[in-house]
Amino acid sequence: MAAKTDATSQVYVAPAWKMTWWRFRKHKLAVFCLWLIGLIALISISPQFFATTDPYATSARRAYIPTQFIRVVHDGQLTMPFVYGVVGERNQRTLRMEWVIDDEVRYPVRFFVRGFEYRFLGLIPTDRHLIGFAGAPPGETPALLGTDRLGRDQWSRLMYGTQISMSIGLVAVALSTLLGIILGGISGYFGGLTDNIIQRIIELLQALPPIPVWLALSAALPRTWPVTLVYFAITIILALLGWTRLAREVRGRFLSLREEDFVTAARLVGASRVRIIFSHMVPSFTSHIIAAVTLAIPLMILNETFLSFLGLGLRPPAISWGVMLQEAQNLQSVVNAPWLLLPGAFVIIAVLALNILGDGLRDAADPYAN
Amino acid sequence: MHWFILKRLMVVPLLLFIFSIIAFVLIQAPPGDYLTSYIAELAQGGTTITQDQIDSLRRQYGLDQPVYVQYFLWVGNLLQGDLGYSFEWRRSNAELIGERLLLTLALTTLSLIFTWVVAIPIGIISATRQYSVIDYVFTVLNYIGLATPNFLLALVLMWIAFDSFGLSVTGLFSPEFQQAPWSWARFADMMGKIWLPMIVLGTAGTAQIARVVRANLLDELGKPYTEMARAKGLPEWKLVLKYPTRVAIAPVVSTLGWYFPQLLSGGLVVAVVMSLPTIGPLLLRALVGQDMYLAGTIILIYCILTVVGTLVSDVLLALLDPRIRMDGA
Amino acid sequence: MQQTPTRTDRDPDRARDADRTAAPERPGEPILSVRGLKTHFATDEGVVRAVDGVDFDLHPGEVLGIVGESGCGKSITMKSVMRLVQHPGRIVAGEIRYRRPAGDGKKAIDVDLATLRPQGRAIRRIRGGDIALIPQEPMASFSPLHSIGDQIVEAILLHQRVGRREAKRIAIEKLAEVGMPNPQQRFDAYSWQLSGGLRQRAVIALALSCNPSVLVADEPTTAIDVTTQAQVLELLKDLQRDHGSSIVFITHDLGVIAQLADHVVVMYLGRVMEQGPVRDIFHAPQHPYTRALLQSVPSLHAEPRVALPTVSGSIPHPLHRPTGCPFHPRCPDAMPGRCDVAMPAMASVDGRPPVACFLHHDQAEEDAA
Amino acid sequence: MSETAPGSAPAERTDHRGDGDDRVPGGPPLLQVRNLKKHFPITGGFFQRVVGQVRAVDDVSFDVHEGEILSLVGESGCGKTTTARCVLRALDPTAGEVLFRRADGETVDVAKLRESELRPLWREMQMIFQDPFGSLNPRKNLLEIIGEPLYVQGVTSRQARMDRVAELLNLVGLRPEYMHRFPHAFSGGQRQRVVIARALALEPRLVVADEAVSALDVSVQAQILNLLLDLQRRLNLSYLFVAHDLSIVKHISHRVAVMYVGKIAELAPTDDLFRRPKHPYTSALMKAVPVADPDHRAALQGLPGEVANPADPPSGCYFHPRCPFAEERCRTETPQLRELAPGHHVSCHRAEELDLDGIGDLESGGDGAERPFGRAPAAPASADAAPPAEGPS
Repeated sequence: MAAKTDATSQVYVAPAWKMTWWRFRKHKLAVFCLWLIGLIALISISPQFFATTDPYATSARRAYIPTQFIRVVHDGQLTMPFVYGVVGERNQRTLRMEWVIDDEVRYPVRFFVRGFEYRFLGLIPTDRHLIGFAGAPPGETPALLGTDRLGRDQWSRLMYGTQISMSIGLVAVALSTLLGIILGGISGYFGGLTDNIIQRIIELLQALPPIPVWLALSAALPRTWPVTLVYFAITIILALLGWTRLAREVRGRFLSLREEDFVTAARLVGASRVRIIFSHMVPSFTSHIIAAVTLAIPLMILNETFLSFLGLGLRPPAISWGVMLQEAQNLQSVVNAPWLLLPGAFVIIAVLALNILGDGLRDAADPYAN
Repeated sequence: MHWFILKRLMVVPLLLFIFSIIAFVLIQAPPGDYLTSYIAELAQGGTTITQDQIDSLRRQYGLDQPVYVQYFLWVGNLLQGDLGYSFEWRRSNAELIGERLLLTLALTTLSLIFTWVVAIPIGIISATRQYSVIDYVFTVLNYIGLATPNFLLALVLMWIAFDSFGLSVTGLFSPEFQQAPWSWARFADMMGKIWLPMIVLGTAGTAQIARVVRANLLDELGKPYTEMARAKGLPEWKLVLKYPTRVAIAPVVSTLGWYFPQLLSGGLVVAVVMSLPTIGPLLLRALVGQDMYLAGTIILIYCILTVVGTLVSDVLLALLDPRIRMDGA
Repeated sequence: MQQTPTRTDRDPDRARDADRTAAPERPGEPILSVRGLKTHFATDEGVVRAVDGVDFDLHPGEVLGIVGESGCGKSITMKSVMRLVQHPGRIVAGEIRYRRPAGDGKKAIDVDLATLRPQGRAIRRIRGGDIALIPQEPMASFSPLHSIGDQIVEAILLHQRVGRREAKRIAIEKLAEVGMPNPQQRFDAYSWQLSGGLRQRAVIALALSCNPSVLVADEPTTAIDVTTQAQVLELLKDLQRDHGSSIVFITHDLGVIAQLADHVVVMYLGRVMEQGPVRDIFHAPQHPYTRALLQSVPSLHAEPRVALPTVSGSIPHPLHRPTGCPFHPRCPDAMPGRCDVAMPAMASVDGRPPVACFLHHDQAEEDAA
Repeated sequence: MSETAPGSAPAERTDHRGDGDDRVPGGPPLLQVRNLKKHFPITGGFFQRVVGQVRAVDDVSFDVHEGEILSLVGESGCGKTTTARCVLRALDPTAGEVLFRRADGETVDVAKLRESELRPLWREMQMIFQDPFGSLNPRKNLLEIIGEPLYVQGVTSRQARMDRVAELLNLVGLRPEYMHRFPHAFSGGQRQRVVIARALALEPRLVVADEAVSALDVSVQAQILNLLLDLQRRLNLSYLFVAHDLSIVKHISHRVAVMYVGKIAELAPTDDLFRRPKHPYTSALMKAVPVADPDHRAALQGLPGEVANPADPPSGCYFHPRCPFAEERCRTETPQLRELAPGHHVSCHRAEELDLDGIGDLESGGDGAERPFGRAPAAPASADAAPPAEGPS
């Protein structure tokens, strides 16, 4: 009985974020996805640490090596994790390299090993990597996810691609959010003519077919631009058409909140406009905005993937998920090297996790609903 | 009803005007103009061209005029049915776009129908059996459908078809019908191939729309009129289909406004992967090759199709919902 | 069950009300009798015992008023009777016996509604045909996409062997009967084209369309203005007089109960506190809760600006039900060690209407869990 | 100034008038509303042009005196809530004057002030809302909610705010240690107490209560009514009390204004109005209230027709289509609100000639034995003894 009253009185004094968190916590899958996104974010922060080898290093000799799985069973015996070696044989008829597993050679998996040098978080010079393979000759690091046409290690490329794809999604959404909140907020709070104009602009932008317009905009980027400039240009292009939905959301919240009695009450005790907006209205919809933003990120990731896949987004040597998938652009390459589709699986997982997380946040966003 | 549609129709010319400007700006945006790249291309091919010839070409296309004159020249030609000429293909744009447009529309419409036919029952089943196993299965499938880029789905399906059945499922026609004139045999051949791109294209939308139907229906199932229908003694399936479903589907029809352009856009990527003879790959090629009038025309066509899609959805919505129909009457 | 002498000395009002006669004989066999009805909702936070052991009878031609404040389970009780309780709600115990003699071309029925499948054919025959609902929100009770005529005809076609043309005739007749002006034109109208009062009339026409023997009116006038409410109440009175149908009238408004009901059931937190003829409930209430309810409503006839007698506290959260008698934490006469431990049974003393209170008798319920 | 604990004030101000005092407080009016209008535009057509006006409040005038409870009563859509909100400038009126006599004796026109000029004025006039759920920000605890008026009006010390909030919670019957709890911890009735505490934080002189008890359960409603009356006496507050329930209005007010479609139909001292209504609508309203006594069943009478549409009101007297006494003049001529007897204002052409039923006529025996349990019979008429209140001129 005492424990029960304790718990209830805890609920009585729980601020909004705590209530939201308690509600979110009930959605087990969303919590799992939160962890997953956390891991992906970790990779994005320091892909070098997760990479096993230099993702840019090409080696014509090592083209199209299939995935080399980490195994724990050898000769029917449970052992420490290891990877089999591979040997390439040129097929005499097709003249293609065919890689077969050499179960004589075993490379045990080691953690926190030394490898190529890099700066952790761009600051601290180090050569530690999460995983490595004991005994693998230099330049012959086992390819966990296989290699591509140029013999580049897909696993390491994927880690690097994660950084760019996630950050493009994040930056584009951040830009859209900024635009959306400012314009939606102006629209919703002031109403009238301003609102009318902004609403018409939004309707117009929403009536545009997105992909053709994105394609045209990206095609207009000069070919001579360096990778970083293209990166930012693509981000801005994505954000340019992406803010409308958020703006509508913010505007809708503002409009409905403006009519709430507690906002009127705040005005009637003499609270200033700034105080009403930032102390009463904004906190009431931040969780909704966070949810909306979480749901917008996967869309941006997918869009970047589209553009890069079609060759109009990021271009090599930049590495993104879309750029990697470009390698798998036609049936022929997929049939010959199905592992080239693996970055796609990564896209699906990331988008899936973000969507579920966003839905969980949205459901928890208003802890006072019932 | 007439009032309502008239109101919508009034906006269309204004929208098209703005879209034509946007399309024109887009084709003017790249540095240089198509003539420069054309000349460069000709030079590469070994053909030399004199300054006089260049000037006469410039005059012909009004490139020596101010930008707004060029715009009106372009729009004027478009209004007269002259879609311009493609340098890259050495054919008139109208000729290039013609059949591809038809195929684009066919594919988009079929995908739309596929989406609705699949998504609406899924939404209804999920909502009426909320928290059941089947609801969870559909929910999981929906999430995956939403997360899968359709070009990836296309690649995977093509790979499976090839790997397991030895089928090469690219294109819309078998080789013998590729250039053939329309005939029943050619139509049958197309229908035998169009289903795969249709499924690929419709999948993401199916997931989205099934979610919308489910959420709307769940809202409506809690409404007093549903309970009232139940209190009348109507069988459950009958009342669900007659009342809440009709209310829940009305917003789905209005999603046509954004779903149709999404399908058109998505079709572009799928078409590239599956080598479909639609306007999508043509646009991509035109953009890459800076064949700008062709690109501009296609973008404008996309815009027009989008507007038409929105208009159709408005009319359907008015037919479904008497409140909209009688608005302003 | 323990049987101890009644405690008349504890009741100060006993003497004054001694001359009040016992409950008048209620006509005939009950058409509906509910015994030990329990409807629980299994939510994530716990089990909400919305209806927790309710007994009452409805006799032919009688208006039974169920009165109580929000969350007392009055609506859920009648939804349970009509088997309209949706997931996660479930009838966990009790009997709902519905008996109807043959008549109106219908066969006699004697069935325990609680045992029927909630979506089955048997209950669907009774629902709408024999027991009809007049819902709380007339605005939302018609589908906005279908005309009201269409929705009334649908009910008629379900329960009567008539053609569409005849059904339309009946529907228009019913609309006229409830005082709908221009019933011919209103037949094709949509609910949102009608005013609140007309919508309520249309809902009543729908409920009456199959000549039900029991009408369940679930707070039918809460959403409408007082002048319109008076019209609707008059209409219900007239209909009841003309057709002799039985009405269960659910409301929180004591005035409406006093005006309309023959017999009253007072509910609090899913339990019946007291029930009896309307004059006994209003003039000689036995349960402290009934008394508190009656006293706390300001009257047009009472002295202005005096402090109203009140009950302390507020209705507990459905998940934090008090033990024992649910009213004991707010009851001015609560007996520590008794009321907070056991739930008093519904018992009748000295021929007076039954009441669930230890002030009047000592009978406790066996499963006070 | 607010730093000095104003909680000591109530004791000094306590007015020991007897319960059920029927006198209407006199003295100079605290609030004078003159020809108040609030029209909401209806937009439509191609370009969302204004195609009509909903005349929510259409030329309303009344006074509220110091220490008085004036009720605005009427059915939904009669403009009572809009009127109340215009008085506080929660809404901007379309036309008219809202004259408020400030504590320093100066009279200002609230309708014309700018937002910055209104802020200091809101210390003296406050609002209690209908919905105790919507009017409290769920993201703030009671200290923040009740402390907000103190903070924005200059009480910057957190300790001072905490002391004052504790005092206010005591005043409205809540435990001071609740101040760290959030609204979700409270029931509807408790929330309404919090709303009242917030309204009283700045020691206002006028409180606008907009359907303050309508959303509450019957047993809680009585608690809040008692609290409102008690506070009114202790703090000498004036209430503009908006309600639709005639019994509550009868119970709480000194004077009552009955509104119909944006206009005042009748305004009179409570007892006068209920015993001798002069407007057919007032009488009809009373007859429609179901009496909580099964022995008075014949009394209930509906009013034919529907409330007029304020966007398209009928000609002449807005009530004429439903009025059993309507004659030709009522269809063409709009009646003006006029003073029929001292303090009794009515806008009906036939007010003099009609003999309408009040609640006195509804009682049959009146012997008190037939009254519902535990209820005292109505107080004897004393309206004639009441000093005439000043009405709108």
